[in-house]
Amino acid sequence: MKFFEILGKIDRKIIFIILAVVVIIPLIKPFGLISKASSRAQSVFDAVDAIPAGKPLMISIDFDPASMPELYPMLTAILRHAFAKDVKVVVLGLWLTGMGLGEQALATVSQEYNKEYGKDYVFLGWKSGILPVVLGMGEDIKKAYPADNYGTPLESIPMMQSIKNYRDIPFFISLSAGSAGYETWIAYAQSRYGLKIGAGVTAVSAADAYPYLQTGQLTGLLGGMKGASEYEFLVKQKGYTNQFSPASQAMDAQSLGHLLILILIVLGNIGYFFTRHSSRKEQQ
Amino acid sequence: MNSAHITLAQIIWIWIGAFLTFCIFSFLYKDNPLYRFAEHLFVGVSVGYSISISYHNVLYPDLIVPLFKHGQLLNIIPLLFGLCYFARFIPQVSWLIRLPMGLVLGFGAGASIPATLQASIIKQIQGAVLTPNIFKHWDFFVWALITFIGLICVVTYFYFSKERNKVTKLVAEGGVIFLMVGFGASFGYTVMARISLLIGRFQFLLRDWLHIIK
Amino acid sequence: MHIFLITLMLVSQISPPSCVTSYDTPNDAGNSITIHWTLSTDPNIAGYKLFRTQQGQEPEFLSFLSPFEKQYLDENVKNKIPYTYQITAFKVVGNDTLDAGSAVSNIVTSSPQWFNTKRLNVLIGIVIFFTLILYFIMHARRGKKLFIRRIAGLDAVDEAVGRATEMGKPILYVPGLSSVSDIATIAAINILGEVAKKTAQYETTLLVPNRDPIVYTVAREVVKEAYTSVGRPDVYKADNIFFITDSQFAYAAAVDGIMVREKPATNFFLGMFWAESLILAETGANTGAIQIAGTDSIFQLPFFITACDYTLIGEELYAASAYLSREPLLLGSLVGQDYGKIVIVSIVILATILMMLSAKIPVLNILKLFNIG
Amino acid sequence: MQRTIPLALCLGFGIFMIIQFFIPHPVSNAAYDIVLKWIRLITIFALVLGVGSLSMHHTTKIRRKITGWQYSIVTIIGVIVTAVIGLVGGVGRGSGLQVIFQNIFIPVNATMFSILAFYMASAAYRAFRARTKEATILLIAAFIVMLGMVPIGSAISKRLPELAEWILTVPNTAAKRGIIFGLALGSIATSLKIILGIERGWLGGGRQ
Repeated sequence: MKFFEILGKIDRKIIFIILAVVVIIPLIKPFGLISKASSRAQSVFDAVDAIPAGKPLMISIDFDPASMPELYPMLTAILRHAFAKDVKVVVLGLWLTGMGLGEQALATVSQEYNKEYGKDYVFLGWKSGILPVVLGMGEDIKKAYPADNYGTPLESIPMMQSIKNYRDIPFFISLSAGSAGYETWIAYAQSRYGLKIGAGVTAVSAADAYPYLQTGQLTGLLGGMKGASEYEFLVKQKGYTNQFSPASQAMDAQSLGHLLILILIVLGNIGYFFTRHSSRKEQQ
Repeated sequence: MNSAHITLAQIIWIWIGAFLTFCIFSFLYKDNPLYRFAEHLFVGVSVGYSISISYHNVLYPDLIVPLFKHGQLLNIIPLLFGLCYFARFIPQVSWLIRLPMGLVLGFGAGASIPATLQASIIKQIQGAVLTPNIFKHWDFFVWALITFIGLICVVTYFYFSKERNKVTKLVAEGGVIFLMVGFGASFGYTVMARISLLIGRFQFLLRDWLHIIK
Repeated sequence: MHIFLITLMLVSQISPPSCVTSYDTPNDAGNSITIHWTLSTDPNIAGYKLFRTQQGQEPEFLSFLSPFEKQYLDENVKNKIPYTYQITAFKVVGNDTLDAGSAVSNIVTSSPQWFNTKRLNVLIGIVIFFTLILYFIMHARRGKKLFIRRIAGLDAVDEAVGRATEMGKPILYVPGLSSVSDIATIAAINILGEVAKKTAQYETTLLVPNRDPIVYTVAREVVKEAYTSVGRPDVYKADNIFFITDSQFAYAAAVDGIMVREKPATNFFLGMFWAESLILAETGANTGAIQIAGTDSIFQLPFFITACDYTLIGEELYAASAYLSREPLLLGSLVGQDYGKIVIVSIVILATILMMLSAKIPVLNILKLFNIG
Repeated sequence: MQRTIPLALCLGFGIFMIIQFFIPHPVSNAAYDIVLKWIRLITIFALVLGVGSLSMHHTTKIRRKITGWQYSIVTIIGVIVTAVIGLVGGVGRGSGLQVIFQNIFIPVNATMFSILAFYMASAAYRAFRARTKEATILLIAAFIVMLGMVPIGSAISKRLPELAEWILTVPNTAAKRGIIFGLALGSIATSLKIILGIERGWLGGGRQ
């Protein structure tokens, strides 16, 4: 009984330190648990794979650095997949503060595959108002985005000649950390213009996306860092890249972290039941 | 990253990033000046960043160029509405801000009604309806039936305009179970999210800053 | 000679595509015609060539198509002008290309439409839900009574206030971290008024820390009004309703500090919360307070449910606030939405029954018209 | 006039957007194109509100020397320096703005939310209790998902990931769909009230 009372008094800061240690050790000394791809990640991968030659994949950056560890690895893995398969890529975003991440990812990955701006990929950047952008591109992308992120008129970008609106986009992925995110694209771009949508979401909102999977409104789902590691796994398995894959590297630490939280909850509850039990006895 | 190509400037910047990371971590000890400094710096930088992106991505290419370089005079109308936002800071005419607000709110509300109905109600009803396909395999059937019953229970739980009788009480209690399992799933996933974010920062510190891991 | 004969046989075998039909593409803005055909029975054809003839002019080549395509969308037509289409199967034999043309299609003209029939179901939905919501709002505004059941959470609120009184300790009330434009904040303020009435009667201290300056002013008014309405303006202390900071985590840290110092008997966390919910609820649980939470943020609900003693889940928060405030607008739309739920569940059940029957009775495929199933 | 015109604009644009949804005719499309463009240009000015109130808040703090005014200087300098570098140097690859973004914005923003992992761990131990039947069910489901979703789960048992998957696709889908219906109806009701001017909190002066 005393044991649990002592346990109950453990300082917050000691738990902080334990968590830090549990997460850092497997990063330095990985023990190599294998992460397999779920059917939902496979669906996203297959949909990107099935994009016909010459047609573009569109990716929307609907997140900011606050969820970078979860969604940024998805962005780079998807870009690597597309570039390796010579799929053209159009990148844009609904979150202003995510634009720097798009820039960073495109700069890094396009170099790995020697891709040329304007011919193999385009970065449209950010526009105000969210709905006018999502709806407007269904009519004409060049009206919603008269110019790209760097101020070049879309009309003078070779790749954009054959892309008018969503009908020319066989697959679209929203990497989303909240609102505006994949739900915005489903509600406006899909219901009005029939855009085929896949999503990569933060783990926080992954469970909420399931109803959309069942109805087919979402074609595939990458949930959190685990989802990112699954995509990295698929891209590596096909030999598309041998670059650093941060999400896969993190999976051991992730596993241990979960285990720690679980143990803490169980310990806390055991203590809770014992103390509650004994205090009831005292009252009687 | 190939360490041979890292310039001195890059090293300094990485150290700044690491310093700011520790400033924020220091909040775990308690709220303190280092945390406050980093937080206030962040607020400032994010506003400055927004100003720059807004100007280069929207204001210049979509308003200034068409209006002043190509003389598309119709753009004056949205410009005037937009300028009304400044009225917020001029008490005599502060009501003018309601003009763009009314317009944007009305637009948003009008656009959202059919969209919500189609994406969140009609499509979800279609997903909820059981079809003869469920008889193809026993587990299809059982799971589909559970999902179907669960949905009805949950909706009953959130029904307020009648007193609960014995039946609806039972159904609503079933709804609570489904809700709790659903929230449990979110809970599990949220644990994952939080730990991922921490790992992300440790990866930065151990890899980019200290080069301990590859 | 033999080769020549075989070639001849092959040529004679090439069969043209048949049943070429064309029609104005429905539900669009015009300038578009859809063409359908039945594939050639010849398995060896290399593809199709599509021709369009504007009436009174020469046929015009449109496009090469793969041997498996059965449909083409011609978006380069003018409205109100009659066209016909013809499709030719072709294959390559030796150095020659052999063609077999279909019959000419029906005459077709393109035109824009004024109503998108595919969206009829959305229109019906809008009419139903608008009627329900407006009817009940009007109903409530005319002063007619609308019934909402008292949700169990409100008993927990009473109990929690009582406990604080018994213990002679303060009550902490956090009205969320969002602005007044959030429905959850409005609900939280409505409930705050009710809690304040009770604390006024029992002379219990009520602490309300705020993050939003406007919510702060509104909260102060509401509490003051509550104290006056029960005839105890003398017990009202303006300093107990205060503004802390608009920084999310600094606010959480400050409220944590209050909980540790003042050790409130009861904590209310009602309104809109973000990631800081965890920090607040944890400290509260540790100081041994009874905690009542309520939010419509589905991301924070799991934490509140496990760390608090009672949690108002999503719409329950609105229902509690409407029940207490009896405000027609809140009541009306809540009841209207309730009826909306009945409509949704009825459609789900009815459509399921019809779908099951339609497996046997094909007439019920009429359901497809409404895109159900 | 100060209330009627904004309400009329709200009503007009709201109804237009609803009706336009059903009309594919070019006339409606042309109007729709113009509306989209205008909204895009108008909303960019909403930034004025944020920047304006932020700088007013901090300059008042500095002028009146309210506690913590020194930090306000940091914010103001942050705004000015970043905005000048961004406006002059552009947003392109390798620009000064991008350097600031990568080395100041990212570390602070990402770290702020990563500290929640620590609070999660401490709350796991000290606050997440199976105090009721409901909380117990929630925690059990959470355990299964937590383990089933990471590699260690399949190392413990092959069944665990399947069970987690089942929870997500069956009971979770039912619960979340119920919530989606509620949210959707709520949002339709709110939108309708805004368009019709029944809900006019946005006009200022508190509610109604």
